[in-house]
Amino acid sequence: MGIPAAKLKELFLKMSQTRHFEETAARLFTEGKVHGTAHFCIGEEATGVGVCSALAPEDLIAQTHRGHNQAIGKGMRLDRMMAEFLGKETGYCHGRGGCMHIADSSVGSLGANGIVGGGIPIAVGAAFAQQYRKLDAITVCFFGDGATNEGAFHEALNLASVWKLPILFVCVNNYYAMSTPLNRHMNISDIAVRAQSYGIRGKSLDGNDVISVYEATLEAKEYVRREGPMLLVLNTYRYMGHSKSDPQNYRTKEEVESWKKRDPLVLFRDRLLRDGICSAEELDALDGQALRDVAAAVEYAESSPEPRTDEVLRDVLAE
Amino acid sequence: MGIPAAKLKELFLKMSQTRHFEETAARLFTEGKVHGTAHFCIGEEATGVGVCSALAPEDLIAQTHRGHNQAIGKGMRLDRMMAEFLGKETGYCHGRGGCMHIADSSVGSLGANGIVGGGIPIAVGAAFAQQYRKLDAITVCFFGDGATNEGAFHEALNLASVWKLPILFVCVNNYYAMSTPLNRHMNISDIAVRAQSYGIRGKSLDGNDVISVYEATLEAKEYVRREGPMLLVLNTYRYMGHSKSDPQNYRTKEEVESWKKRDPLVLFRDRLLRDGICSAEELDALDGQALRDVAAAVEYAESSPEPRTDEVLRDVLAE
Amino acid sequence: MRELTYAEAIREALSEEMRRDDSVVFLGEDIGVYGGAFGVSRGMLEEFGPVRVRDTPISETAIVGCGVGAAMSGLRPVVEIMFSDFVAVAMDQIVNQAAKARFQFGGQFSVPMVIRTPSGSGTGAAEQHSQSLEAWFVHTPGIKVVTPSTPADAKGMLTTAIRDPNPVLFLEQKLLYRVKGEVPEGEYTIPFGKASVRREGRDVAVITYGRMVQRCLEAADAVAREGIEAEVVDLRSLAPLDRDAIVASAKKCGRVLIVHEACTTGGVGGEIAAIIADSEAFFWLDAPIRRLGGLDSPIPYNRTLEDTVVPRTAGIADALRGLARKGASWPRA
Amino acid sequence: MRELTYAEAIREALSEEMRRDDSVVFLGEDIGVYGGAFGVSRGMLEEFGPVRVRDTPISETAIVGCGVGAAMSGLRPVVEIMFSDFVAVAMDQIVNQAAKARFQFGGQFSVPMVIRTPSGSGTGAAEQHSQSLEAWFVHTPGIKVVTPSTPADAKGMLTTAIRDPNPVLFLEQKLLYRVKGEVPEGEYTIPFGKASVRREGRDVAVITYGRMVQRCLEAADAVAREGIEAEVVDLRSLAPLDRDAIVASAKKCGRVLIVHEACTTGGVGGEIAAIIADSEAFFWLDAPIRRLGGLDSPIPYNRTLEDTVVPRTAGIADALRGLARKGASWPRA
Ligand SMILES: Cc1ncc(C[n+]2csc(CCOP(=O)(O)OP(=O)(O)O)c2C)c(N)n1
Ligand SMILES: Cc1ncc(C[n+]2csc(CCOP(=O)(O)OP(=O)(O)O)c2C)c(N)n1
Ligand SMILES: [Mg+2]
Ligand SMILES: [Mg+2]
Repeated sequence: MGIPAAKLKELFLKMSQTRHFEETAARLFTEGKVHGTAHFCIGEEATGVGVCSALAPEDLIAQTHRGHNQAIGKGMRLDRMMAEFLGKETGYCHGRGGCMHIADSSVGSLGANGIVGGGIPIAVGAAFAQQYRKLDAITVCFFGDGATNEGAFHEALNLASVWKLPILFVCVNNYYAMSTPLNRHMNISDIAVRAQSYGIRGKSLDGNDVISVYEATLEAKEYVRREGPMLLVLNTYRYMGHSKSDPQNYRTKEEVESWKKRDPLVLFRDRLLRDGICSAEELDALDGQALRDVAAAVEYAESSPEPRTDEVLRDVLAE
Repeated sequence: MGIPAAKLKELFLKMSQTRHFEETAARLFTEGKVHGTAHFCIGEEATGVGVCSALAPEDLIAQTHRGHNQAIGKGMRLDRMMAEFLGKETGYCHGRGGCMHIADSSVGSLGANGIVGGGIPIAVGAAFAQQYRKLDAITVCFFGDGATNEGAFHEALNLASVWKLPILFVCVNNYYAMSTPLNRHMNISDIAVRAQSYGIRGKSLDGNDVISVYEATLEAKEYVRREGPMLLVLNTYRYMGHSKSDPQNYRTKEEVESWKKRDPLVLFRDRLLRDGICSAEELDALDGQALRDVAAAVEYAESSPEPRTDEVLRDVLAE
Repeated sequence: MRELTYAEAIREALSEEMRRDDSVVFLGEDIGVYGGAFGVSRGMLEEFGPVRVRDTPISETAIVGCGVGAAMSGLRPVVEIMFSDFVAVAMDQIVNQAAKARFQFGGQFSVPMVIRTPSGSGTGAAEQHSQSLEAWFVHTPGIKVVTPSTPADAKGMLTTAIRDPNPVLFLEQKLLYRVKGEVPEGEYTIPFGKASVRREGRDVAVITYGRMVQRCLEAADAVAREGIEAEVVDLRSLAPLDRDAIVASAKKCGRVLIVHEACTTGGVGGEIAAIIADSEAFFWLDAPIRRLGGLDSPIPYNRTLEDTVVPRTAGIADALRGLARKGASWPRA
Repeated sequence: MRELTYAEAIREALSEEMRRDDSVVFLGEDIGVYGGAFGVSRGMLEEFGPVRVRDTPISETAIVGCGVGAAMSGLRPVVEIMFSDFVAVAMDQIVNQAAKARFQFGGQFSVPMVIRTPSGSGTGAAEQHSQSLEAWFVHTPGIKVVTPSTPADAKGMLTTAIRDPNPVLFLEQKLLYRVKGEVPEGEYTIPFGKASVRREGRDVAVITYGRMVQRCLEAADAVAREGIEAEVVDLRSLAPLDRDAIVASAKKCGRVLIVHEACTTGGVGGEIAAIIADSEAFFWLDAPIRRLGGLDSPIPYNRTLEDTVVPRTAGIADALRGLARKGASWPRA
């Protein structure tokens, strides 16, 4: 493992931040402080954090509706994320988008999308601009297992392949599209097979192991820059319901529990301890910092002003 | 070759009818007798005729914009086809659809589609109805190489696979989507590879050899009935322009000529003579019959009445 | 009479039709064990089984297209699109296929398909999950468009929709799902193209539909205390549209307010205004025809902003007052 | 001044912008060696090369989506959709993505993308290749809609569209491609939202756009011989819409005829009628506001039927006569 210790700690911190951010957000829901919906990625932290931490600031990402890990991985600020979640003017989208549309152009996030698969062609366009401008940067496009059944996925991967664009397609496979298990929404078990339809490379790996995700991304990035698109499938699991109103009657508690035994944070913690990278105290300190960061974000968000109603039409059109 | 002689003659007759039908239609264009457009399949006769002649009357087909061979293969009447081409009331669609929307519910044609890929999900729906009704029949869905880049293709094949529907997907690969050659609209050379994304069987074959097309369809039909969807790719070539207004500046004359050396009608004629199934006289007689059939169709069409303008709204809605 | 919620009324209509006619099948994302994103089909998988209540992959084009093909083959599919915003993903199948199949094939096929989908804002689901898109389809020959505003209408009109030989876009009003109302037991149909006068009045004709009916009634009550008697006409279906009811009410009142949730510009309100302005009611108008639609804006996430962009009861009442005010009309004379 | 066809004028605008600004790229099906289905881009591949003039696979969703992403990343993509009917295939990318990206991300991105596409009937291409779908987009906040009716407008408005920081749907009038007209040399822009009075008159205001402008002018000439002076207002862009010009002309003439090719019901004509009926012009109206749009029908293949479903010069002239006839108004008084 040639990853510098500082990077490993960054990964751990971001994963902890993601977990605490979402646990806190879920609590705010229960407390009735949020109007709207949210999709939590608890259990999947290693995917977005692992991938995005391997990217350069100038690389771009297109996020999903379940993308707090992607956002935090790419370096978005917790306070402005939380403010957006609460619909505040200080939020990334000035309260217009909520967490389904979180974006931060300053760190290279093209935003999350509420239309399943809708962001994939857009990411292809961003990669096209990178190629056209002869930039060294790449675009990473996230989507779920369910999204690979949308026509947009197919068209976008084909176009990216024909034009040899510098884009890494990352499928976060949590084995469910809402209530529908993978084996009832497609007839293959390895989503990476779909790469073959476009003549591009496909690869599946354990999405709960942040180190392999990080390393695979580093490698994929070089590949994509040289050779064009690639499809990376990260197998993982979501612990919480699909969204706030999910009865979760489509899976068993045992299934959820069995995945929790391979919790990405616990796995990573054990590994860091085992390899002697961090002491338990150091990891606890990082976790404590994550908790404090989230608490500060909540405070920032709660004390932030509401958007002004007389400015509601502000960004319908650019001047 | 266990195909009965009568069936072989039927194949030859239908292929000749297709060729003469289109040559005549093209002439009517030049004579200014047609307002609109048409897409001719000359050079591809073996595909639609070979496939559809292997089907039972109760099997269904969904046609493409380039589907006169499919229509004639399935048993549509030349006279009503020609009348539709001329926009007459006696045409299959009473002059409402033209040849891009030709359909004949009485022989199991669900109609041609003007939207590339648009007919594929519809065919899946027809196969769903067959499965739901526990019918023995199957649905055959035609589309071109270019159409496999539409999202509709992807979604439809996946759905058909998940539901194990009795549908045979037939890709008529003529190596061009309008002016764009296959290798510039996808990054794979064998379209049958795309079957793997859906966990279904895929197979490519020479689409100019009507006997292999016919036999492959018979076999595929049994497979599809038992196992669910399959993708059959028929490699062929169109001689004429994409539509009436094609400058054909995207390919060389030599390329066209080289394909003409493997003309499906000539190949088949040679084979029938070589195998002693028919004499040259018999084949000439069949060809003569095809010519007369087309002439009669033109006469029928030309002497047919125009639709009445006061009935134009007749089929906007069913009562 | 017993009361049901709007969601229960829809479930009842669909279940009754499925019991009555086994050519009715039900397709959509997460409609089975999950019961649909809004719980409309809860329990239906248990009753009808997975062959007739079919979960689909996330493939709106294929879902609607499958409905079209099944309908052309004699089934009566009811297709659920999880949010009406996603009709955009299936637009080709709805507009170029379902709505045109009959016409372009010269009447050889009909497409008895219902697309059920929740429409409208108010849940904090933001830009891509909150639109009111009915105007697109009112402008599409070959498809009917229905917007029931009560549980009883939802039931009766869904039954009508399922039995109709044409494609029907059945726009469920998301914020009404939990609203209760009296609903007759057993099967019944409510015809399309027949508006319902929800409140009689003589001063201002309020032409509206869907979730705005309730707000218009509230506003009418508010201004009634000030002596303004508004008549509230609920269109119920937008295609066909009850031209006669619109014209009659406009003629009777001489002043017209049109209210809908969808963005004002290009909305169905324009069609209604145009019908009135080109009818004999024109000669009876005492004031300009007023439209009060949503602002020309996507629906924002923040609750207050979201509330700002659609007509509210107070705003409707104000518009009624403005219209009824004497002297507002005929400065020319 | 030299004359160009409408198609040539479009090519000239696009070429000039590509020369001026290398962030302008051009994507679409068969736009390269083929020159586009209507020959609009003939010769452009030769000048600009395959990096900037990009043939795409048949993937409308990906094409438009690629345009959105490229625009969000600072390019100025011009995307061609071969027939405007195919916007239905890319509807999600146009409506849910392009038109909403700026708003939903709080102004962080803009989407300076132009979607060029041929609109309308008249070529015998039938139901799925002949629609006039502008009304859908006029009802979509966040996107502009342009319908130039002359070569000079086509050039100037395409230049404006390419320089606009917002998505613009540029609806080319298929039947005008070969029509010639004077076109200034060199770059120039024509602002959106400014109608042009193509003919002055005082008896009837004819509000129209796109290909119908020509027919309205012909009809106006025909009735002029009978002493009816029609004013013909060409809206040029539909979003933004020149409200002032509409109201001024209606007020001046007191009688209004609205003409468009798109189906009447739910068309842009409703919006125009509603604007007039809710404006000060209302008080100056001497007759009901008449709309003459296409029949509420898909476009049939047969030439005579096809001609039947859209407004013709003779029909427009008849409507003008009907409107201008004395006694047509105010039976109430
Ligand atoms: C076009 C569209 N269809 C349906 C939905 C509703 N929806 C939101 S998320 C989701 C499941 C997505 O599954 P997947 O892609 O696997 O992502 P996950 O939620 O598992 O992270 C669905 C059906 C949507 N937002 N957009
Ligand atoms: C959605 C859509 N996009 C584009 C077109 C225009 N178009 C008609 S046929 C065609 C080429 C189709 O290629 P392919 O599928 O290979 O069929 P072929 O014409 O070669 O038989 C195109 C681009 C269309 N009709 N529909
Ligand atoms: Mg998933
Ligand atoms: Mg082809």
